Amino acid sequence: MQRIGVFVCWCGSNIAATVDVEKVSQVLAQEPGVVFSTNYQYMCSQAGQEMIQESIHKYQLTGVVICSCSPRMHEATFRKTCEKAGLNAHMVEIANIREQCSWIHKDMATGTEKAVILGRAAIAKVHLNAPLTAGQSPVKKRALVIGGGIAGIQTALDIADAGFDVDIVEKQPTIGGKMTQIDKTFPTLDCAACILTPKMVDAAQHEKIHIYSYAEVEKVKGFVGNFQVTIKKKARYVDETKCTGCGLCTEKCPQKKVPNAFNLGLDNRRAIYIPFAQAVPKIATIDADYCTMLKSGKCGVCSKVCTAGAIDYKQTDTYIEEEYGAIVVATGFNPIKLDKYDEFAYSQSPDVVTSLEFERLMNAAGPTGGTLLRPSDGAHPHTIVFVQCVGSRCDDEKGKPYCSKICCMYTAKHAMLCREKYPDTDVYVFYIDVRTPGKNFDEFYRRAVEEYGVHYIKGMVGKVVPQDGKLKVQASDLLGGSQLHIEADMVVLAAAIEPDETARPLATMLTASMDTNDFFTEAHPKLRPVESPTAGIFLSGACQGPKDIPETVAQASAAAAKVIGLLCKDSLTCNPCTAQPDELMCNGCSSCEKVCPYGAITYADKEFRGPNRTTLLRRVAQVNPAVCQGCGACTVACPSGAMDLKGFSNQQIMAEVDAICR
Amino acid sequence: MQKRLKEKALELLSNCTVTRVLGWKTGEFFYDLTPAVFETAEEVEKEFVYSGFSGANLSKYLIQESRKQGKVAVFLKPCDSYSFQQLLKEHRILRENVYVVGISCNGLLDMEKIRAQGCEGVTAVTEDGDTLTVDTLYGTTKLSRNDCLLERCAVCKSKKIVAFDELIGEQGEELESNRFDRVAELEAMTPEERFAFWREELSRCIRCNACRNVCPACSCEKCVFDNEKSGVRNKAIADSFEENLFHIIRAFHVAGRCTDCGECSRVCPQNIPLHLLNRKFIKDINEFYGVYQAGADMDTKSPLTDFTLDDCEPSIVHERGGVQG
Amino acid sequence: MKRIAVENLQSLFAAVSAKKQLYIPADDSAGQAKFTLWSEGTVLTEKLNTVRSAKDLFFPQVENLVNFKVSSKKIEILENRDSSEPFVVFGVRACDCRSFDILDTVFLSDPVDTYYQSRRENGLVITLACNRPAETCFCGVFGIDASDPAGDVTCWMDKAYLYWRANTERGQELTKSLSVLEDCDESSVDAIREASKQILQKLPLNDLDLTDFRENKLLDVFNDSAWGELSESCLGCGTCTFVCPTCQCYDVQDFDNGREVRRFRCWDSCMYSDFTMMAHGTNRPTQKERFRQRFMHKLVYYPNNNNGVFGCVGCGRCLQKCPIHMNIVKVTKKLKEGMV
Amino acid sequence: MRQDPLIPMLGEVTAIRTDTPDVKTFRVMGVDGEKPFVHIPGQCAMLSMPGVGEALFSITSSPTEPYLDFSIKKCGCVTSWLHAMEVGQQITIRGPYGNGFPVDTELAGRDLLFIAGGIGLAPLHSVINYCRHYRDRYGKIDIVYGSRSKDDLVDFPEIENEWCKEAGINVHLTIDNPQEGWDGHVGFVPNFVKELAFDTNKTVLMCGPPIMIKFTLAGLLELGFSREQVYTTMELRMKCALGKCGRCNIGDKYVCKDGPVFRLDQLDELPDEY
Amino acid sequence: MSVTENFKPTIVAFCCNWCSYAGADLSGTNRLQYPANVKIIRIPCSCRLNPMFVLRAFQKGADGVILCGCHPGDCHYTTGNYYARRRMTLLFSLLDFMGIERGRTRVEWVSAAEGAKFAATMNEFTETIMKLGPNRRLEDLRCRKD
Repeated sequence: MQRIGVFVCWCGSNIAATVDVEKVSQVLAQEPGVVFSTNYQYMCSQAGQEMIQESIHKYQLTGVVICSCSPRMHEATFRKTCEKAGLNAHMVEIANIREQCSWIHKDMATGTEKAVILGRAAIAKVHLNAPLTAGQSPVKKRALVIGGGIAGIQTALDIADAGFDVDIVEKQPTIGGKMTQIDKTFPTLDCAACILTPKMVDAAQHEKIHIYSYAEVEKVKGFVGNFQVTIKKKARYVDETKCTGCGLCTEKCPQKKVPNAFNLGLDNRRAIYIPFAQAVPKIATIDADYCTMLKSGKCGVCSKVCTAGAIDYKQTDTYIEEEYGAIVVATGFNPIKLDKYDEFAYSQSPDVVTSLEFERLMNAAGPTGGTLLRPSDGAHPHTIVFVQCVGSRCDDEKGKPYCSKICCMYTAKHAMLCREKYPDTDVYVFYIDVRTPGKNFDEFYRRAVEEYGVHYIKGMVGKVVPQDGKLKVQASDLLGGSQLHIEADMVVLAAAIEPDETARPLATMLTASMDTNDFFTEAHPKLRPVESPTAGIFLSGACQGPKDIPETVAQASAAAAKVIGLLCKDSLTCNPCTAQPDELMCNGCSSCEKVCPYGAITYADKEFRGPNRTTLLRRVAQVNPAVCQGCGACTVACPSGAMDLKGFSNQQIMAEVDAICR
Repeated sequence: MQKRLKEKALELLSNCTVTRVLGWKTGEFFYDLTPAVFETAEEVEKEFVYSGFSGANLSKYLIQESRKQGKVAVFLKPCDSYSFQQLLKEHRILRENVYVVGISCNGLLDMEKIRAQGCEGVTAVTEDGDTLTVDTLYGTTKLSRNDCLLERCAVCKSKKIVAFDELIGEQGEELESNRFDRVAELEAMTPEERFAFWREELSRCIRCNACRNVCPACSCEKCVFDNEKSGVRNKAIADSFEENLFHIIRAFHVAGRCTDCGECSRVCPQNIPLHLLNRKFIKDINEFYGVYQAGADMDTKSPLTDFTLDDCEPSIVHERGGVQG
Repeated sequence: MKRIAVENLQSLFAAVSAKKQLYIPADDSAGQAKFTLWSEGTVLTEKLNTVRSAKDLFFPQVENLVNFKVSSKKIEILENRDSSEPFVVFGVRACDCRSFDILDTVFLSDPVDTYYQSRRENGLVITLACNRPAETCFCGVFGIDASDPAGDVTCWMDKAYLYWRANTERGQELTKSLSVLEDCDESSVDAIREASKQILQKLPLNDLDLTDFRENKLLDVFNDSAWGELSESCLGCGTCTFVCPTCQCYDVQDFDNGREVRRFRCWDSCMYSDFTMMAHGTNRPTQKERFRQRFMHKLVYYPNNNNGVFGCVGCGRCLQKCPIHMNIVKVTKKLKEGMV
Repeated sequence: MRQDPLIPMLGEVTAIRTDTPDVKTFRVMGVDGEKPFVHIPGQCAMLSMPGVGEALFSITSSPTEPYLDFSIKKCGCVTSWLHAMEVGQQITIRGPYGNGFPVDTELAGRDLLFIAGGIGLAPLHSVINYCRHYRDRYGKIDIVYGSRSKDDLVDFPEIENEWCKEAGINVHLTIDNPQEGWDGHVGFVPNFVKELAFDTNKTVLMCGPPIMIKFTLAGLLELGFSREQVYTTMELRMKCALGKCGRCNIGDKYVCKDGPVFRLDQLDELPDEY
Repeated sequence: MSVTENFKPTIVAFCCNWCSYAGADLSGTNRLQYPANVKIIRIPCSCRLNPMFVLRAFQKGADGVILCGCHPGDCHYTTGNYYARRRMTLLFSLLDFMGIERGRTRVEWVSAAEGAKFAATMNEFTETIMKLGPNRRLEDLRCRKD
């Protein structure tokens, strides 16, 4: 029989307002095994924790039940507290009487009754708790960064600077990501390439960083400290070790009609290409969808012109297996597709462009060489209408429910740049709200309005109709209370951003959770924003939620700091709540082995004592506690109940059931 | 058949292929055969019997027998061979210590069914094609053989012997079986009717554990219901709930592993149609996850240790229609 | 002696039932006979005997003993005895009727089991002579006359009449209160008995002779080498023990519903692997020892303690129901082979 | 209501003494403060905690004492529970059960040799103190008691301070292995008994682990004792303790009713199934 | 369907630690109400739910049992909920086959972000159980609170 102490927390008035904490501690004092029961204002406070520790000594407690907030909040805190007082951390159970009781019930009687029942369940469980000690597992001192945008680069650089090996896996032929496509950056208006490309070069030259460009993560096994990752290097038909990046092939290639993805299809490139001049690595890649040699076996021009002999039409996808201690997800974002937004005539007129396309049209390295020209006729636009929140903050199926966060600022930037470069243009911005929380952001926006004379109109654009080379924009001015009709030369749509499409399958591989919008979920929204709930998986940049460059870089460095913290350790404390087979009951049937997602279960032939001094050789399951993550799939697959889960044993769960149903 | 089996047993013993033969042993009457291990030719000559009453599935005995010294020969009927292979798949039988003689089968007889047709004090049964001549203390009756088959034989799913070293008789085929008809009939009832049906059936349970102990899938080293530590040990039928619990959990534990050998129903002293619970699982598995026959091969994953990304949701049970009870 | 026309049986049952609860063997949904609480429409089975023996009515499979309420350090003992009311059981066969004598020696010997005792006192046994015994019957081996069973009342039946003879005071009392019965001559059943005896003599197991078991030493029987072979295919289920009219081993268990602890007793089987399990093991580790215990008990231990009376009544249930058809007849015959 | 023998009475644990790391001695009184019942040395009682289980234990205290003591070794479910409880806990008790030692008949006037190993002292303890109480009814008393170590000797203070000091009682203690602070005999009980070479006119009461009994008995026979002179007590799985539940039989004898005390010549006639 | 007056159902909700337990916490954080009849038991993963626990809950007096886990594909342990899905589908189907009311058992996938869904599910489930009334078909009479 355990000697159990019960500690009921008021959580200020968070619990005490709807739960009679005094009564709860009194009633629970009557439960079998409870030798001490009390309540206190803030159990998690220094004083509260000391009270628990003193009680452990004074009453020789063997088990502790804390009725407080969610165990997701303070379980670790209280476990540490008790451990310091000499009690095993796993002799502590939390009854969640805040999130799952006081906060959802308004009536004191109801709340109190439920709190008592939850407390009883915790007491019933503690009765069956056993001290658990965690094992240790080694940490592979190498990190993987998935995604080579600014987030990935920054994370990789920071980790590498701390002295750890980092691999970057980038699906494009070059690292750099979205930022390479951007012209200027808000609110400083410095050139994106000027600040990004040096970092790309740093990454490429860093002795601790290895870049797998044009590559994807194929398979992930293992767990924190010990991930085994298979990386697929897609065939680029160019030998990376030989290509000098001279670019001759990209000039000589006869296949000229390939939409240039880097410029979002606003112009064409060759079938063999280097995405842009500062690409890292600067290696040509053959676009297999367009290369006539690969498609029909006729051509071979690039091969002929390449003096380095780097062209290899027979190249195939190759697979690399590597072990990592930590994985950083930096898969970034994309603007949403606008094919569902017919009202803005995006697919009808080339002069209706997305902001990112507009970015390319303004960029000196873009299709127009930096001169703003209408895509339809190359004419200089005089009236430009910017539409905000296209697909953001949307209730319907077409768009996204969230705010894309960066559009207000880049639209202000675009509007400002237009007016600066081409003062003769009329610039209208239709917005729902202008959101500018950020250092120097609001000032930036006000400059656009006040200094640059951008027409900011609170209202919605209802329709854009291409007519006679113009775009007729119908809109409402909510403040003016009028309908507006504007004849525009260009319409720029601030498309919502969404996570990259590779994120979802990647999340499945990593067993990292995602929200309904496919953004990766952080371990805690406030306190652990750069970690995934899955140990060893970290989040960097827009894959976790919309963010601008400074935020992205900040998060990237934060993620790096977390990774460094992990890789600094020689070994990790394993999850002590692992599966454990009772060999005497094990049938050796392999059911558990088949459902284990970690391959933690193996079999051994062992000798057992049979009746009448005989020995029996039997096949029995063995669990590797360093690999077992404690999901419990095996415990249910096991027909004889030989497999049980420490910390969540059959008996413990049933005791909770019994206590609740009592 | 009896003669061929006996000869085979003698041959295997005399040429030292095996040291023991697992078969059926003669009883007091013509029908009360007991599974037995024969070690000598003399025993085989004297006591080995194969007849329409050799219903007992011998595969489960191999868990113990295959771990003893020397090789053991076993006679397996088609449905027994499924149980055997399933046990092999679960590493319960050491294959190298077993010599399997597969025997073709044309259905086995059920003494309970013969008695139920009004035959009291039965002293002999002679088979003549489709007719059975039943001699009793009170006279002689003729019965149709089909009416006296074990339930599992009346709805035979397969005449194929899936694992063997040697065959006696013809290899058979998997059959189109109407074994799910009764399950479907129950499914078509209202929940109230189904509840009443099972209450009536299970209330007869005396928790003798015969179903469990005969079941080749219930071969746990220690059953959860016998295990004090499991927290669900239950020995008595102290409440109707415990009857339900025992049979639900037993069916669940063998789901995906039960080959539908029908032994549970054959041995139930209270004639509870326990096979219906297992068959319900098999029918559901077939419908939800694709046709699966436990023991049919060595490789296919059992449906409960497998999944697909687009498996149906549990709510399918609610959605399948029918009136809510 | 009394009688009643077979077509009026229901009115007899109704009349008995009006006074006390009445159990008669009736068919269950699986078509097997079972002692069933009679109510309008319950029909007497055609089957020779019930699957579960009549012991159920006196020693039910599960019964509540007592409740406890436990709170911190205090325990309260609460009455939770299943009430026992007067009842009549009709249609008990000679074998089952004899089994009561055997159960009595166990339960009514000091210290008396009051649960059993009150049911015995409350239960009035009406036996029914066997007309069509089965091939598995061997009650004759134990000196039981199936054509003239004991009980408070003995009945015989032919196609036309049920004949009724009160044997005890209680039986007579009941008889007096039943106006549906009409008087008849004692000799009315002679023909039935004679026909029945003819069959009984022909039963294939009649020749079973158990005298060797009385003459051989306990240890010799115990150490017989045949036990291993006999028990090798035993499944270790409890079918034989649960259908047996004389098996009376029980277990006492506690059930905690969270508010109180209910102590109940239930049948147990010496065939079960955990029957004698203790913290450090069991003294009957394999099925051989458990199997041997059951038959030694019936054939040697019980007779040793009870003037040579065997703990078997030859009802034949285990012969019919054992999943692997191992039974007391096979055991005795095999053991006799090794006896001198 | 007729009180059934299966229905226990309430008792309260009034004292708990820790004897060894895994043995505690519990004093059980009726809730009225009286001794629950009178017993014969060697008899047992069923102790139970509702919901945990019921188990049979030898009564350690002498009938001459106004209380019931039970020395209990922690080994299973019920015993673990008992070991975890505190003074003031109510439990249930029923008994006394079994035949007990024939203290007033066959043992009367005899020289007695008690041989105990480990927790096996528990049933003999009752007899020893009974004999001490009626000292004039018995001849010489020798006690051989052994355990794994000094710390495993049950109730060592009483042995040391009372038994050892009493005239006419010879206590021979031994432990399995040498230990600091132990100047007594070291070695196993069977050898010790042989070394002590007792007169064969004694009646032997023996209790301990089966292996000890087996070898000690061999030694005694070697010394010239006959099996009729040796008594031992048995322990098997029990549920009812009334000779009805059918569990604890050795052959045709029920340990709970016909035992637990058997003379060795009686045991010889029973199957070796214990 | 008759509703017993003053029927206070007991509902046991097994929630996986990673998604649904967090979802339940979120509904608390957002002060979304659901009936106090619902008591949550935390399990590491939906695949930890042994059918035995479901039956145990009914035995001891639960009127409804619901399992909440991560959405398929989001399992913290990759595959746990897929196994849970099959197991529960088959278990529920068998219970239905035995005439136990379908509404008494349910599986719902609730992510850590779906506090609102958690509360809504519990409200709905409690309502269903209220309509079904006390569990009488899978109860243990010895546990009935009368």
